[in-house]
Amino acid sequence: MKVIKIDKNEWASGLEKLRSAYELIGPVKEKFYHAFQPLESGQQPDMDYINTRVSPKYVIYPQSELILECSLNENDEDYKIYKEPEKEYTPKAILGIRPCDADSFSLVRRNFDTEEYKDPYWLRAYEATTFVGLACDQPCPTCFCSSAGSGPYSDSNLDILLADNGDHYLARVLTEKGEKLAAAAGWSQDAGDEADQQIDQKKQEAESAIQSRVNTDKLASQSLLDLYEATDAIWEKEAFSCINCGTCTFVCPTCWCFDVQDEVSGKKGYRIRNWDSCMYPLFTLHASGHNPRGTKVDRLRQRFMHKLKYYVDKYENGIQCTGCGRCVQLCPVNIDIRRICNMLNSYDPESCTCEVTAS
Amino acid sequence: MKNLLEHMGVEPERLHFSWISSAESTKFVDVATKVTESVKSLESKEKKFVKTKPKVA
Amino acid sequence: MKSYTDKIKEIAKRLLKEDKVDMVIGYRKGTVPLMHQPFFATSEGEVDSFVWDSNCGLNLANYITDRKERIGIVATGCNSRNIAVHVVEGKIQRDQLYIIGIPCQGMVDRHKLAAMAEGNIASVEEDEDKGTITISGQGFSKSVDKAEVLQENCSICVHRNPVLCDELVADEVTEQTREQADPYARVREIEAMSPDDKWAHFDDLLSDCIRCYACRNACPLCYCPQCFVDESNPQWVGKSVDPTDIRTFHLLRAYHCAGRCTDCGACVRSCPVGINVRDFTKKLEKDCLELYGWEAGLNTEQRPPLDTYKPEDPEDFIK
Amino acid sequence: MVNPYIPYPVRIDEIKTETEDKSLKTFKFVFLNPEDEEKFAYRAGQFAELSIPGLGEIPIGIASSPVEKGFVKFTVFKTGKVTSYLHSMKEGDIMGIRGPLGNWYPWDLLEGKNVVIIGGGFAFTTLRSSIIYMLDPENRKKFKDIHVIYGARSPGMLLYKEELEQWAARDDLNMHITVDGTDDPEWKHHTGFVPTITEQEAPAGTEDTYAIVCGPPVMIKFTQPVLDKLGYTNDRIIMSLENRMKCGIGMCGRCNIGKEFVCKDGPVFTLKQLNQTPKEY
Repeated sequence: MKVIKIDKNEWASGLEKLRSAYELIGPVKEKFYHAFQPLESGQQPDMDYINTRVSPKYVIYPQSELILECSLNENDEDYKIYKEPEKEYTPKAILGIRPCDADSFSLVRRNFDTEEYKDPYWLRAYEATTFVGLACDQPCPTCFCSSAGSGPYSDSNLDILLADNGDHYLARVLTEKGEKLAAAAGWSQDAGDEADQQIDQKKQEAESAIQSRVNTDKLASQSLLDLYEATDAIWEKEAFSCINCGTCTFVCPTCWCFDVQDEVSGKKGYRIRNWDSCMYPLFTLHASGHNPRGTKVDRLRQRFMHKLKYYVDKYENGIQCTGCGRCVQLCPVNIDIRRICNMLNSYDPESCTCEVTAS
Repeated sequence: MKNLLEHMGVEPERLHFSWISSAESTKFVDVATKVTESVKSLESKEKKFVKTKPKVA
Repeated sequence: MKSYTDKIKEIAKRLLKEDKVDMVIGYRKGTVPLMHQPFFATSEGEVDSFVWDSNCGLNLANYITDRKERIGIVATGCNSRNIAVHVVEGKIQRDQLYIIGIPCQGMVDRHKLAAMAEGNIASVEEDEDKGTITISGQGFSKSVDKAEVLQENCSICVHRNPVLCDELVADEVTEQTREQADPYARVREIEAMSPDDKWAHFDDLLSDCIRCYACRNACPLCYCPQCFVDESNPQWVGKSVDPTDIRTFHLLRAYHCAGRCTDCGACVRSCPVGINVRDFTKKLEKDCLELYGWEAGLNTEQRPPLDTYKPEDPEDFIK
Repeated sequence: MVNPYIPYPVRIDEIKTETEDKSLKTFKFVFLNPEDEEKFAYRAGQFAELSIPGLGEIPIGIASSPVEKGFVKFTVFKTGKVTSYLHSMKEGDIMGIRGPLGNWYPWDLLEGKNVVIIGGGFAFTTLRSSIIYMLDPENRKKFKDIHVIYGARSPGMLLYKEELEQWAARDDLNMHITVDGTDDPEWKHHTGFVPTITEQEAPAGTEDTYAIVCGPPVMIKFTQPVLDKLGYTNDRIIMSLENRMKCGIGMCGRCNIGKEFVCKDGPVFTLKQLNQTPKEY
């Protein structure tokens, strides 16, 4: 791994060089907020952005994605035989992605890349993408990445980590993919011996700026059923304000649940997968009318138990959350995962009580 | 009904209401012809509320 | 708004103590700025969490649908109108409710303030005497007149005082007249556009929609056990983010709220991407006023115009 | 990379209406590409997604048995959008099946044991698959006593009636057929609910005896105390669950009970396992 120095004017010109080989995606300001968007020719990513509302997970995992198509024309030889649509997975680069958002892909990968089954759409898109991350020096008041297994300088799922250093970036080139992109952009200036230390120094400063945290140390040792059954102590009261919209799940970088829907247009059949949300009653409704998670208490419990307990037990690799804070900021009724995480972590089944933090 | 559709850019010519009995075949033809003509005569050629292949990734 | 908060607590404690209600629904302080949380208290101790200020924008009528308990509920003008709509539509009985009326001074717009901030908002202070809101965060602090950052529906509101209540927490506030407020200025702006410009306006409006249904679920009118977008047999609308399907959802949802919407603004407030959903509903509200002289939720007796038929209906095709 | 979402194309070879109310039909499918049949190697207890292009998919237990070659069979109850459409389809129509999915009854564990199969209503499909599998001449010797208790509302609602009679006539299988009630004077089997018949007919729950229970929730609810009384421990009661599913491969996230996915970690669980998960089914 090496550290290079990228002057900011060199950054801009380098991006133009990349365009022939990569589709560039970066943060741009929209009406009110920033969003990750494909960058038009000449358009620069706005690297001073406040974190985006919707996470960049859509780049790998679009909200609606065609997965199969078939002919519905009786005269065709392959009438009614579903096939994979032709898609090109041309190289993409996500520029300026936050380390927390990048880390989310490693968490989600555990779902889509298993021993038995591999999701080809997710994996191909993921493999075609180079992640150029921007270390986060100004955390939001709702950021709790450093206690959620990620961090403002976390580079575990990045190809390049950029640290803003005034008129230039210090860039850690972490993988082969990263080297390839840096070479294509013409970024090769050696950053000097001090650079690594400089980045570590900035990292420490950034970590100490994070005010908000969650306690997760006892989650793994808690009994799954005890937490599930803590209806009076936790779930009933916390679920009261929930309106069962899908905001938390749709803005979340680590929520991966989907629905599969068929549509017909003319003489073609399409099978499409759409993001779905465990907050919706329809998510689990049986055709018989029976619903195993029929109340909003059930559904809210599912979301938080999944992130903070089922995932923890299933993969033994921490919580299914990177601490980006989007759900905390955007929940229209202020349901706060930090508060619930701390409640679960501190739950005492003997007394049926838990510590309530104002976060 | 027409008002909000018109408000979001669907011309009133694109929406017709008629009472037609199942016995009134000529009236049905007349109305259908009238509707088609009134839509064709519109200045705007944009298709509105016409979904073809779903726009998905 | 300390006086309001104190009075709410006082009333709530009294109601619970005297066993007049089983629960009181209000707001507790949120864990993030600009966002208080709907909350219910069943004991006097819990009542101390209640708070009132300009960040209580979600409509509490949402939380009483089909409930069986005796409920004390905090209600502004629009919230009280939605409670009235609930009573008319049989979703709650009037005598189950003890309405704690709030003469409302408007809620601040979280999307506007976020756009004004030069960074993340860490805290929000309200100065009642000066009528200002101060937002601050790392490296910035900014004060603005509250009037400038009110939610649009609040700034044009002509029913700030509860239309239905058992007790007020303060003297009524002065209502604006419709002439002063000019509530339909934005509707007229759109009405003046050409059909294709209108079409483009709504295309643009909905371009960020992620179909999370926060607008629908935050709306006290959207209590159907199964929404038309969730039905599969027949399936009325596709479920992807296809623009036609998204527009169909918003259009039909607006129709379902016609003559029932009180312009409480919960849909806009809850939208995570800042879509002004009211561009749909406000037009229907205007039409109901102009065609039928109707405003929703002003009493608990009359049914809304679109679920009744009168021979003098102004639409000629149904005659 | 194998794409787990692509169904194998199949042709409907035969449709048989099973019950008097016509709500259940058995579909026999033949693979369009013979090599797909080999790829679709399954075990009794697994399920598959039946895929109707342009309409959707439904997860259905496989009713045919691995020892039956050349076709696969599914018995489908008409209830939702896809199953209703499927019921209107004809022999010769083309559709897809995707699978096999999920786990199966623990055949290795059951070798050398007594097996009691308890089924009710239309949940009998994967039990049929299991019975055919166990009765196969190659396999029958692997198991000790086999009991089957199967109930339906009325004689006309029993699935696989011809096979039931054949099984009842065999001496290497204890067949106990029951109906909730009937006015048929010719009815020669039991009358009564499945839990009652279980109490009367099922063998005692020894270390060597396993029960496979599959049926509507109310049957399971009342059968379980009977099995407890007969001495079946929770790890010897085997059940098959169903939940709403989409992907069938543990990715779409909806069918979980706690950290287990019914589609991938199930649908077969022991009661002992289920006691350690939330009851979200």
